[in-house]
Amino acid sequence: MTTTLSRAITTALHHALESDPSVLVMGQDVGALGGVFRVTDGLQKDFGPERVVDTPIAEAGIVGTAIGLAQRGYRPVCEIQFDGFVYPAFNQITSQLAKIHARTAGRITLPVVIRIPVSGGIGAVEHHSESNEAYFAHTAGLRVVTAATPQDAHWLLRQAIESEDPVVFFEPKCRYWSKGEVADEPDLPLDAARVVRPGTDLTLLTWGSMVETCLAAAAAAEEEGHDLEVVDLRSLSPMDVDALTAAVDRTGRAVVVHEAPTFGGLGGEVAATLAERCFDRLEAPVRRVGGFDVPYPAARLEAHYRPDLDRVLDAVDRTLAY
Amino acid sequence: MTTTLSRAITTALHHALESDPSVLVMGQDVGALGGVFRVTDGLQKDFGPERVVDTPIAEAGIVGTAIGLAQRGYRPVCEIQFDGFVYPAFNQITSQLAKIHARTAGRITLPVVIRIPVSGGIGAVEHHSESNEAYFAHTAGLRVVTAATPQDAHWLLRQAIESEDPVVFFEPKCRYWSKGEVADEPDLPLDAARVVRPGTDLTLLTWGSMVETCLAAAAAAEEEGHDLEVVDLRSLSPMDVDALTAAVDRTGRAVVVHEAPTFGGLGGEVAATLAERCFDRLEAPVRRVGGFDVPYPAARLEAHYRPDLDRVLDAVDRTLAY
Amino acid sequence: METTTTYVLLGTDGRLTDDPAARDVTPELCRDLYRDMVLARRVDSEAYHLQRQGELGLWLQSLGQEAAQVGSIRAIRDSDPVFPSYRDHAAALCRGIGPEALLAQWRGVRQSGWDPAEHRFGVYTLVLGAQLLHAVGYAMGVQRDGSDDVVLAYFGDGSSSEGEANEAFNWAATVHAPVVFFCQNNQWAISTPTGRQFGAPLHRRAAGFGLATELVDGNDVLGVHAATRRAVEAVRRGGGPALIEATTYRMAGHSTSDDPTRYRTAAELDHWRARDPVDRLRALLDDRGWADGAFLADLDAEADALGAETRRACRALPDPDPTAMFDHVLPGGSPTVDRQRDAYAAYLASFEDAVEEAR
Amino acid sequence: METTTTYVLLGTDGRLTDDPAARDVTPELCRDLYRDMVLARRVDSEAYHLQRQGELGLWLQSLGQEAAQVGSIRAIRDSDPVFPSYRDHAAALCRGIGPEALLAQWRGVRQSGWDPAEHRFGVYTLVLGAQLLHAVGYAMGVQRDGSDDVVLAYFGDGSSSEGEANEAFNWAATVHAPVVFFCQNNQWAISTPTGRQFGAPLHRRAAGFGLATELVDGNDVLGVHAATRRAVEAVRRGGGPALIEATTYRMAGHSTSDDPTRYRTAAELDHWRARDPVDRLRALLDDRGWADGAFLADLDAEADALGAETRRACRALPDPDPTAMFDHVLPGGSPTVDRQRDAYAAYLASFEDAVEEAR
Ligand SMILES: Cc1ncc(C[n+]2csc(CCOP(=O)(O)OP(=O)(O)O)c2C)c(N)n1
Ligand SMILES: Cc1ncc(C[n+]2csc(CCOP(=O)(O)OP(=O)(O)O)c2C)c(N)n1
Ligand SMILES: [Mg+2]
Ligand SMILES: [Mg+2]
Repeated sequence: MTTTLSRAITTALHHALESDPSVLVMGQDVGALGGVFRVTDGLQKDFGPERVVDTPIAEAGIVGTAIGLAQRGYRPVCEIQFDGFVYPAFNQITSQLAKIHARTAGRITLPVVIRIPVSGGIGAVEHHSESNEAYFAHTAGLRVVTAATPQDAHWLLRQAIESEDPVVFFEPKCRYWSKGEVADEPDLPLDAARVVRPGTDLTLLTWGSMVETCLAAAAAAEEEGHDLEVVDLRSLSPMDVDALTAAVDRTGRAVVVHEAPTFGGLGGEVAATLAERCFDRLEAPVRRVGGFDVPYPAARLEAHYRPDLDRVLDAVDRTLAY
Repeated sequence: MTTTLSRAITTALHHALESDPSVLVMGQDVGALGGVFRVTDGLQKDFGPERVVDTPIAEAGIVGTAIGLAQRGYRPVCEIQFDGFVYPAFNQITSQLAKIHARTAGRITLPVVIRIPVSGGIGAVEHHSESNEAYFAHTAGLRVVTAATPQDAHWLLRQAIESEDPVVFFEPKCRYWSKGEVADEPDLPLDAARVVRPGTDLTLLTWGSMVETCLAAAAAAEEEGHDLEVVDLRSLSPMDVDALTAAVDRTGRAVVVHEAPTFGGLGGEVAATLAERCFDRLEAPVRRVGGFDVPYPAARLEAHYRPDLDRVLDAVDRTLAY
Repeated sequence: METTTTYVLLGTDGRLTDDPAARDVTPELCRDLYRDMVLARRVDSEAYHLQRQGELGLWLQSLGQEAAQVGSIRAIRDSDPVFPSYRDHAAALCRGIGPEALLAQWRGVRQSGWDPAEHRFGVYTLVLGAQLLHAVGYAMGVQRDGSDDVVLAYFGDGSSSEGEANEAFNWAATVHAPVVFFCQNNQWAISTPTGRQFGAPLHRRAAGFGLATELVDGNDVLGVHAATRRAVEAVRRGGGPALIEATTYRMAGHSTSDDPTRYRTAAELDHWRARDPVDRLRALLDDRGWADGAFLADLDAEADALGAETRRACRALPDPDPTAMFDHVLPGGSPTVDRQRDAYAAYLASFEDAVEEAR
Repeated sequence: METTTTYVLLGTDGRLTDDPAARDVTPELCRDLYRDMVLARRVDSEAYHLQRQGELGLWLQSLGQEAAQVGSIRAIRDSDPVFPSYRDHAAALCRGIGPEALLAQWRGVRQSGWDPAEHRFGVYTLVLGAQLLHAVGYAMGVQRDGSDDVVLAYFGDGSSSEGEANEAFNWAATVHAPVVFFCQNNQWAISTPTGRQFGAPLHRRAAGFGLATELVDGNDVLGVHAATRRAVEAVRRGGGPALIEATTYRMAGHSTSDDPTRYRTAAELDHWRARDPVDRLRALLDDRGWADGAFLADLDAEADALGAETRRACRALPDPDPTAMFDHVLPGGSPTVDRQRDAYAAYLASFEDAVEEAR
C-alpha cells in the first residue's frame, strides 16, 4: 500500500487499537480533532473516547497517568503535541518511566509509547522544531526510535507498541506528508539500522528528518562520481553499532548527519564509537554535520540552521579529499 | 586559605551576597538548615530570609521565579537539592532560561546560577547520584561548569555569579569534604580547562567527581613507568576544545573518563572532537570509561558502577598497548 | 458547592447594571475602550488575512477576546509589568506595541518583536503556563524593591492544567506576591473544552490556593475593567495575589492552522456572536449618545490607516541576516558559537565566490 | 474565609467524641489498630538503630505518623491498590510487607523491596509527588475495567507544592477517577514548615480542584479510620475522587541524616509528644478495659520477636551480585547492556584469574 508517513502511523495505531483491547491512545486533541497533524484522525470515532483519550494540557500528567495505566495492564500510546512540549514530562520520563523496571528488579514492566513529532523544516514558531533525541537516548531504560519512511513509521510503531519496553517514538514532522510503500510485513526488527543506499566510498550515517537529505546528497555525489552509502539508524537507543561499524569498515570514511545541535548531540556518540571501532580502517576523520549550537532560530532562518544537501556535500568532499 | 570544597562554596556565596545586593540564594531548606549538605550554612543568619530564601518544594518554581527575579534585576543563585530532582525544572531550564536571551535578541539577560550537587559515591538512595551534565551541555544557551577542587569551586562559582549567562553549576557531592587551598585570586577564566597534571604518554580527560580518580590512576601508572597527563575540563559548555586538542596533540593518546552513563554522555562529544581534530596525531583510539548504560544502581553496587582506578588503568593500558 | 455569580457591569443587552461601579463609567472611558477594541480587532483581522496570503507563517486570533484584554490592561498602570501568553494582541497594542513588532514573530523573521523593558510587556510565551512563574518571580523582586508595582499575567483556561501554572498559584499565595493572574477562559484549548480540562471552575480552584478571586463576564469590557481595578488595587495595598477568571470566547479557530468545525458547532458560535464584546459596548455608546458621528468616522479612518500600516509593516519586515542566529546565544559569548558563525560565514561566502568566478 | 473543623473521633484525652461513628468502634478494631501501630513503631525504631549502627545507609522514620497510616490503610479493602511515598512503613507492614523487604532499599542492596502486585502496594517513590499521577492513571484503568477498586495514594505536605501533584488533583477531578489522595501533613518538609509551603490549607485547595475533602486529626487512629472509610466508600459508589488531609507530626528528624534542632524547638516536640497517637489509643483501651494483660503481654512478645527479626533480616540481606545492575534495564533486552555486562564480568574475572595466578 502506498501512503503518507502520517497515514502509515494512523493505520498502525488503528491496527493496535483493533487487535489489542489494552491499547489506549492519549494526548492533547487526539480525539475529535485527530491531533494537530491529524495523525489520530478518525480513531476516536472508531474506538470511542475511553480508548482514544483527550487529556488535559499537562504533559507530566500524560506520561504519569500512562505509567499508572500500564501498571494496571494497559498499553498507552501517548502523543506529545510538539517536541518542545515534552519537557514538562521530563521528570516522569527520566526518573519514572525509564527507571521503574530496573527499580523493581523487573517486577513492573511499562509498555508505554511516547510519540513525538520532531525537528524542523515546516516553518514553525519557536519550540515547535526541536530535535531533542539526545536527551532520551542518553537516558538508560528507554528505547528511542525514529522513522524516515512510511514503511518504517508503520512497522516501527507497531513493533514499539508490541514491545514491553518504554519507547520514545520520534516522528520527523517535515516528512509527515511524504509518500512511500508500506509492506504487509516488517522487514527489520525494532532495533536494527537500515542501509538505505549501499555505496563504497563513504558512509553517511543519519536518521529521521535528515535521511532524505542524505539520499539527495548521495544522488548529487553520484553525478560527481562518488558512491556514497546511506545508513538510517532508526533505533537511536539501543544503537545498532555492529551494523554501523560494518558499514564504515567497508567504506573507510564516514560523515554523521543530524538536525539536532551538534555539541553533545547523538552524532558525537556515533562518531566516537566509529572512531574507536574502525580506528584502523578510517582513512579520514569522522565528520559531523548538525544543527548549530544555538537555540533553533526563527522560521526564516531554519534553512540556514538545518543541514542541507550542500552542507552535507561540503563535509563529504572534505572527507573524501582528506 | 585551606578549606573543604563545600566551605569554599559557602564562602563564595557569602562573598557574592555581601558584595552585590542583587544576589539572592534560593532553594529548598537553604535557610535555617543550611541546605542538606550545609553548603548554605549561616547565610540566612547573616543576610536574612529575603536574600536567602527557603522555597516551596517546586523545582520548576525555583527556576521559573528565578527567571522573573532576574528580569527584575536580581541575580538568583538557585540550589536544586539533588541531581535527580532537577527534572521537574527541565522545562523552565531548557525552554526558558536557556532561550530567553536569544529569543529576545539579547534584550533580556538572565544571570541565574543553578547549583546542583551531582554524581554518586556517597552511598545514597536512588535519584541522589545522577550524573546528568550531558542534558544541560547539549542545551544551547546554557553555560555548564563543574569544580573538582576547593579553588575551582570557590572561583568558578564567583565567576558564574558575576557572569551575565545562565550557568548550571555542578558540585560533585563526594568531593564536598575534600580539602585544598583557595587562593586570593582566580587563576583561570570561567571557560578554561585545566591541566591538573602534566604528562607525556597519554591524556586523561575528565571532570567533577572523576578528577581525583584520574589523578590516582596517573599516580599508579607512574609507578609502572607511564607518564599520564590529566586534564580537568571544568567548563563542560562551552568546552575548551583548543586546550583539549593541544593536550592530545602532545601525547597522541587519550582516555575520557566520566561518571555519567557512557552512551550519549559528554565523553562522546570529547572523544569525537579529539578523534576528528587530532586524527593524524592519534596513535590509538580514544577510549571512554564511564558509568554503565543502566539506571544508577543500589548503593552497594555503586563501586561497580562508577569508574575507579582499576577501570581507568585498564583503559589506559589498552590504549598504551595499542 | 457554593455557586459563584459572574460579575457583570455592562449586560448583554448593552445596558449598565445597577452595580455601584456604574458610577465610574464615563463617556471618555467608554470611547477609549471602544477605540482600543476596534483597533485591535482590525489588526487581528489584517494579520489573519496576511497569513492567508502567505505573508505570515501563523496567526492566533484574539477575535472575541478584546474586552477581556483591553478591560484588564487599561485597569492597571502603564508602568505595571505584564507577562502575556501568545494571543494577547489587544493588550499588546494598548502598550504601544505596533504592528511591525507584533507580526515579526509570526512572519518568522525574529523570535520576538519588542523590547519588554520599554513596553513593560514581556515577550509572548508559547510554552503554556511558563510565564506565570516568571510573573511571580518578578513580583518577588517588586517586593524586595519596596515598589508598589503590580504584576499582571495572562493565561488561558487550558494552560491552567499545567503543573507549572499551579506551582505559580501556590508560590504566589505562599510569598504573598503582588501579582494578578488573569485567565481568559475562552472555553476552548484548541479542541479541548473546559469540561475536559478541569473538574471545577478555575476561580474556585484559585480561591482554594488562597488567592483573592473574581469571576467576571469577559465580554463586558466595563466589568473587566472594574473587576481588574478592584483586584489590582487590593493587591497594591498589600492584600496578596489575586486571580481573575474572565469568561469569554475564542471566536476564531485556535490558529490559522486549525479547523474548529471538527469539534464545535455553528450554534455555539452563534450564541457567542450574539455576545460580541465590541457590539455590546457600541450599544451602550449608541444608547447614551456618547459616540457622535465624528468620533466614529475618525475611528474608522484610524482603523483603516492602522490596517494599511499593518499590511505595509508586515511586508516590509526584512529577512534576517543568515548569521543572526549566532548573535545572542550567551551574553558572555561562546567560542563554540563564534567558531560556527565564522565557519558558516566563510561557507556562505564560498558560494558567492563560486558565483563570482562563474561570471 | 470559611473555617474547617478537624474531624476527631478519639480526643486527645483518650475519650471518644459523640460523633455517630463512635458506634462502630469495637474492642477488636481498637486492639487490631493498636497492635498495628505498636508493631510499626517497633520496626521503625529498630531500623533507626540499625542505621545508627551502620547497617542501613539511611532511614526515614514513621514515628508519630502511625495513626494516619494504620487508620487509613485499614479502612480500605486489602485488594485496593496503594501508591505510597517513602515514609509509609506502618502502612506497608499492614500490607504484609516484612522487615526484610522494607529494609532492602535503605540498606542499599536493592532499589525496592517488594512485589507491588503481590501486596497491592507500590514501591516507594522518592521523587516527591510523582506517584500521585501513577495513582490517577491506575484509577483510570480501574474505571476502564469496570472494577470497584479504589486507589489510595499517600503523600506529604511538602510534596503538595510540586506541579505534578497538582496535575494529579486536577486530572483526577476531570476524569472522575476512583482515587483517594491521602496527605500526611506532618507539619514539616525537612526544615520547611507548612507556612512556607502553601498559602492556604491543602484540604481547601483540594476542594477548589473539585475533590471531596476531609480534614482529620491524623493522630486519632479511629478518626482517620472512620474518615477514610467514609471517603473511600463515597468514591467506590462513584462519587469521584477525594483528598484527606490528616494533621500529624513527624516526631523524628526528616531522616537519619537530618538535625531537626536546627529548625524547630523542643517545646514544639513536647506539644506533639503529648498527642502521641499510640498513647492516645492506649488510653482508650485502658479506660474501657479492652486490652487485658494477656493481650498486652502477647503484643510485647510479638513486638520483641519482630524487633529481633528486623535486626536479623537486615543483617542477613545479601549483597547484590555485581552484575545485577545489568539485569532489568529494558524488558526487551539491549545489546549495549549485554555487551557491558559481558565485558564487566570478564573484567572482574580477570582479577580473579590474577589472584589465582599469584597463588
Ligand atoms: C507546554 C505546552 N503544551 C502544549 C502546547 C500546545 N498548545 C498550544 S496552544 C494550546 C491550547 C492552549 O489553550 P488555552 O490555554 O486555553 O489558551 P487559548 O489558546 O485558548 O488562548 C496547546 C495545547 C504548548 N504550547 N505548550
Ligand atoms: C522532586 C523532589 N524534590 C526534592 C526532594 C528532596 N526531598 C526529599 S524529602 C523532602 C521533604 C518532603 O516533605 P513532605 O512531602 O512533607 O514529606 P515528609 O518527608 O514530611 O514525609 C524533600 C524536599 C525530592 N525527594 N524530590
Ligand atoms: Mg482557551
Ligand atoms: Mg511533611
